[in-house]
Amino acid sequence: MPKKSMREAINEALHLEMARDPSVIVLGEDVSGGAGGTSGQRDAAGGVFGLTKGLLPKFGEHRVIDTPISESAIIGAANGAALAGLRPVAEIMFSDFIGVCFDQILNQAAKFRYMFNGAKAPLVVRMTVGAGRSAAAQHSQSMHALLSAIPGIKVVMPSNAYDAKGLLLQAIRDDDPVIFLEHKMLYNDTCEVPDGDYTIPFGEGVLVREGEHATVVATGQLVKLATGVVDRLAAEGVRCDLIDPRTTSPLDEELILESVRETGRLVVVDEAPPRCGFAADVAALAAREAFASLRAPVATVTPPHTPVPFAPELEREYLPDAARVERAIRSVIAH
Amino acid sequence: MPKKSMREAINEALHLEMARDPSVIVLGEDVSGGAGGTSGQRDAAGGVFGLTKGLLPKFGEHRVIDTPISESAIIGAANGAALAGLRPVAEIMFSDFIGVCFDQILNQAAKFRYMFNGAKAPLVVRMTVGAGRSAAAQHSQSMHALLSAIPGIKVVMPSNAYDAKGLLLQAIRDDDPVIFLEHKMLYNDTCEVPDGDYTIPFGEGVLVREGEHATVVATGQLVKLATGVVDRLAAEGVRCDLIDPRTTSPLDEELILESVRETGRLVVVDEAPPRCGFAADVAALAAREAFASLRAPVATVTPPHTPVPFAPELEREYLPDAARVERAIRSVIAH
Amino acid sequence: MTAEQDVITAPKAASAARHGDGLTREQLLSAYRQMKTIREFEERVHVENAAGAIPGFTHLYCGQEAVAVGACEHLSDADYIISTHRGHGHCIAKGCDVVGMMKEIHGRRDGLNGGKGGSMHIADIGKGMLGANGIVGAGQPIAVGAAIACKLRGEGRIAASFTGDGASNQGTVFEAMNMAVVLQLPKVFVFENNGYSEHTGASYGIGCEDIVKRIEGFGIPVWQADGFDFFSVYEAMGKALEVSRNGGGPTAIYCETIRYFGHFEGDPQNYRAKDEVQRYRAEKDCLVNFRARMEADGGLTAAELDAVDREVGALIERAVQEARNAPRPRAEDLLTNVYDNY
Amino acid sequence: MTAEQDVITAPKAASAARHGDGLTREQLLSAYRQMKTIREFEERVHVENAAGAIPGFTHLYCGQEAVAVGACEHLSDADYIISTHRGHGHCIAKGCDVVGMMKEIHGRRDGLNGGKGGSMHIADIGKGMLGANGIVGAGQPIAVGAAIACKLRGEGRIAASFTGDGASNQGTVFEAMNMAVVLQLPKVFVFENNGYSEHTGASYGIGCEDIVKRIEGFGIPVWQADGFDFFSVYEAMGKALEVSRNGGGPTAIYCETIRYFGHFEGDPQNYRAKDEVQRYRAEKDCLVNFRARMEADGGLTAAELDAVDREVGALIERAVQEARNAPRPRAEDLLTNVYDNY
Ligand SMILES: Cc1ncc(C[n+]2csc(CCOP(=O)(O)OP(=O)(O)O)c2C)c(N)n1
Ligand SMILES: Cc1ncc(C[n+]2csc(CCOP(=O)(O)OP(=O)(O)O)c2C)c(N)n1
Ligand SMILES: [Mg+2]
Ligand SMILES: [Mg+2]
Repeated sequence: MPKKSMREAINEALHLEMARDPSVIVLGEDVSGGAGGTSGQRDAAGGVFGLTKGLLPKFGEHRVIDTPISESAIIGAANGAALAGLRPVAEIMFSDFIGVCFDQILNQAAKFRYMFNGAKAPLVVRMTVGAGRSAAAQHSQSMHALLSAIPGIKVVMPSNAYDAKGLLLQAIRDDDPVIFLEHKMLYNDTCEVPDGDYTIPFGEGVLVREGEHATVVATGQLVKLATGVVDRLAAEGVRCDLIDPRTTSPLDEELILESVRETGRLVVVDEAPPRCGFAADVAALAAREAFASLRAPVATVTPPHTPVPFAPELEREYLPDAARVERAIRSVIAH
Repeated sequence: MPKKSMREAINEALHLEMARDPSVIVLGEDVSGGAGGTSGQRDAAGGVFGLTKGLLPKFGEHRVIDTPISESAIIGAANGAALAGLRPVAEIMFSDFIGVCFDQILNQAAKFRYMFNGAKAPLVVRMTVGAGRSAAAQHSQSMHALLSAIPGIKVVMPSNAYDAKGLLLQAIRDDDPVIFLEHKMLYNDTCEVPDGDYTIPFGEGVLVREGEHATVVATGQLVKLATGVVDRLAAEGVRCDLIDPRTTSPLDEELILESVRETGRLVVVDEAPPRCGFAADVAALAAREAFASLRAPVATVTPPHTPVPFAPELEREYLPDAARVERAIRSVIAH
Repeated sequence: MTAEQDVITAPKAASAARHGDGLTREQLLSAYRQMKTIREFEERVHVENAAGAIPGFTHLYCGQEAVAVGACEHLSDADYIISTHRGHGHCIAKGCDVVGMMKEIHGRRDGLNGGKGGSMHIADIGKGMLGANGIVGAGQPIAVGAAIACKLRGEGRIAASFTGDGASNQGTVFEAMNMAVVLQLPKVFVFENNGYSEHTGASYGIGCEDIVKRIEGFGIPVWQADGFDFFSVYEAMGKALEVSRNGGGPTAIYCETIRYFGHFEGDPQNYRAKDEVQRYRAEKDCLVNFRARMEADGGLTAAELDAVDREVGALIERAVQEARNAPRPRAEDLLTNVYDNY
Repeated sequence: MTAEQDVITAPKAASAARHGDGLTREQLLSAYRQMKTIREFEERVHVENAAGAIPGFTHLYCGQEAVAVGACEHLSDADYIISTHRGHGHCIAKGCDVVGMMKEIHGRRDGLNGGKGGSMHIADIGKGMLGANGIVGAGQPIAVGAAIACKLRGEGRIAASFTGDGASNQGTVFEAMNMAVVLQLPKVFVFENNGYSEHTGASYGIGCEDIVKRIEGFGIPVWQADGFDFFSVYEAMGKALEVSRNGGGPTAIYCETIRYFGHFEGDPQNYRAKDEVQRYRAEKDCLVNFRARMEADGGLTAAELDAVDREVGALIERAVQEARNAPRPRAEDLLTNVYDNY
């Protein structure tokens, strides 16, 4: 199978689905680029991270829509286009920017179906998440926890190129509003990705590694980190289940609970800040539903309750790292 | 001591602090009201819920500022005024509306101190929260969990008039940005409130009831609900600690943990939706830090993962009620 | 504007409106029926609300009927509109079922939104009615998206949004205007200045002297209309649609009008001169005007209009009776229509 | 605007700017020094960035110096400004310490923000510099608040915000303009059109034909200036300040300019004509212009200007050396300046 980067996999999914379904449109700032520029070249950017490259030349200006810097109008437009029967895929470069268009997610997209007697708003909002590039406090946040707290939207966070493609195709075909979170540290990561069409259902996590001693749940870029740690520990005989939920809303509670019921130990590794975060959510799940099986305190490995710092040394200190994950696993096993 | 409603207590705190500190200003939509109206009467509203009544006549237009419907500009202005040395108290009628000004909270207020080497932004944003008035999906949400997830802001949620006054005075004097959440179902609730000046420190919960069988943590309007249930159960010999954290960020983790370590049982009653919510946050805290003492699964009583419905029957079904709280307490005790 | 506005003035460029003549009898009857339906609906909701039959926050549209109807009589189910927190009038004008609406406002299970939306969230996507909206300024960007769909389909459909004087200061509305111009969308912005944003006069929140110039500054042509006169609004909307339906990009109409009731049901209206509403009701009422106009130019007879009144009266009475007797939602309804799977 | 803009045109109402004569030698030297400092700073950051010494995203201000300096030379530490993601120029013009800035951009512990802000978040509240800001359009409402403080104090201070062509379409900017008018605040909006918003031409995102009319539509008077000419900007800002400092409410200046580098460091600039920057550098450069002007009217001698160049060169060299050798943050710094207690 061909190896592709997550960037390529996402770009391919957009190409495939726009070709398959004429109701799919893409909109956002510089999704093509070059409009009004002096070179006369369009598709000059294809998204600031290149994810929408090549769409404009193929699908034209009516379906690949460059917008002004007006995120409320972008997500609002995606909402309206979705209510009117299209399947818009909007891009907000950085998930941090949901601050300026949050109403259109929180009070509009998430609530149409409920308030409007089953009305469908099948939109996708793609955005980057995560720290690791010294992009500082306003360009590095991980918003999946905050977004998963909102009933009515679905939240997808692929950890690799293969999942990204299948999940994005599902997201566009899904009849609910979906927030699709792309970790910037994963764009260049490659893995085998089939050329054709496939979807990955929401709410189905994947067991990345199997083991009986502890359950590790990790998301986004931290799946890679956790895999390394779990593999290292396996070499010395400490074997863990490693679960990548892939979608944080809906969450595959069954997969997590089944595993915890077997291992009796849970470590959650997540990049959202700790308070009311995704790690707390999974820890609470275990404390509510798998308490009888738990044989050790639940351990969570997250950043501290601080903004994301700029300096690389501080950012490394901020992010969960292999040492901390390993320590957490050892601590629950020592119990 | 005089009895006052929470509405009166908050109004009094605003009057007191504006009189004491000339750097305090109040701004928001209709905080006075009547500007540009045909009656010529100002202070025509004093806030749509009457919380800022009487401030304009006393402190004048430079300090009591009616604004257009422009919440980003309102919170932005509070941010800028705070950086420039004032102590603004902004009003956003419904916490649901933070959607339209979320950036000024998430990326600005919360991050100034960290990004700007210790810069102070001592603003307060007052807003109503909660369901119970059939105000439907866009006017009934409880935002404390989502806001507590943001490092850099403090989140206050008084459950009675006495606390409201002392916490608001603290909020205005506090050097950090504070979100002050007023539950609309509590405005008319009265209790004894001293006339003078007093503050309640942040991060200090209160033990509303004492008992050895279980720990109940409740917030906002649900403190009242939980008190009723706890008192009823006490009559039959089931005695609970009941904790009102008063501020959800910072959280009085010690008070909760100490109690759980003694009772071995935890029930969290909260109005935020369940995913990545405040109940999950407290449950996770116990599962991490008090696991050795826990003798039963943690129970959480929250609304379901749905928007807030309109019809009164559905809204009642949505909200935690006495029967569910009682069932949860009995379930952890039965273990 | 700093000075308080003179309450009863003709709009700056009121088209004296003797052009209604082009309408057929059926069109005239329909226009009157729609305005009358809104009026009766709202007056009745006012009464029912006072009687405690209606939960939640309710904002009434009485007085502004000519705007909703003048705009929507040009539209079909294939066109889209999006409304505001004060949505009943727009919903009725766009063809939403009045009985279903009344049931919804009463919080009933077979209400138009299943009892889960209520007054502030009435919608009927099939009718092209994309919802009343409790968030001021949220609708305009949504309408931009509907207009994108219209443009892509290329069938001459349009999307219209209603914007109050207060809402006109919300950033989202400005963004929507600019975006609609950039993308040259078939979108009509209907600005509806009813003099107040809650307890504050329109002239306070709108900082500039002339809101029409502010709109035009975005590159959007504006037609002004008398918001008390169906024909004036109808004519302005017609001109706007001629441009927007035919690839000319976004347009706007601007109407001054007044609301007869408080901002919400229960508002003491301290900001208002005591006799203000009374004067408007006496001198500018859109229904009275319409009747006078019909009498003057003979478009419809008083008997015909009286018949409509009776018909509408019966409809509203039936709506209330049905709403009262309609089943209330059941506990299990709480957990439906959240996602595709529950 | 639909047509692409003609790249090298004089601004519509460029004040031919022979009014700089009113400036003292010290003022002229200061203006030149500030522009030169920004230029050298940015050219050097460009080099350091390419060498891998600078973490994160960096947006350079080269080419636009006349705007920041023309505006800020009128201001004191008691006035406030707020900047954008492209903030270095505004920071320097407002008097931020250049060495501290260079350290900050290098992520050092004793950088102006303790190494926790970086290029996009440089601030110095004591200097009235309320921050570069990574969120497009966030600064304008914040400046409204600073202006509220200025008005309350009544000491003739003002707040100014810088807004790019791209940012000018953000809802928050429109809200801030209207709010400033409603409250009649001492606030100057500095609009800085450098031709591009990331990879998109300014004429695309600004839907209307004339952005100045759009601003004026809000009720804000606008003075246009040549963004390549310090004197032109200085004069426009002076006029705006005369109004805003004296209770006349908000004002704006509008400058067209160009950025010499890509949107961010690393931008391939496919949207740009190949020789565009080269032509601007040759024909319109603000430093070259300033020198020519001095030569023409004898305000300063070439030797004096050369001395400034050397002085600035040494300063920037020292800044880089100090930044390189400055201590990196320590692990415990992660947990400071979150709240008052940690
Ligand atoms: C974002 C937001 N801010 C504030 C409100 C509260 N609110 C509801 S209606 C209203 C006034 C709206 O005025 P206008 O747009 O003139 O409409 P009208 O009520 O006159 O129909 C306000 C401030 C809201 N619902 N949403
Ligand atoms: C809310 C928000 N949206 C988008 C971005 C990404 N972004 C950063 S700079 C920029 C372009 C800004 O253009 P302009 O205002 O003209 O400033 P310039 O870059 O030309 O200085 C964009 C879209 C952002 N930082 N914040
Ligand atoms: Mg109004
Ligand atoms: Mg620009």
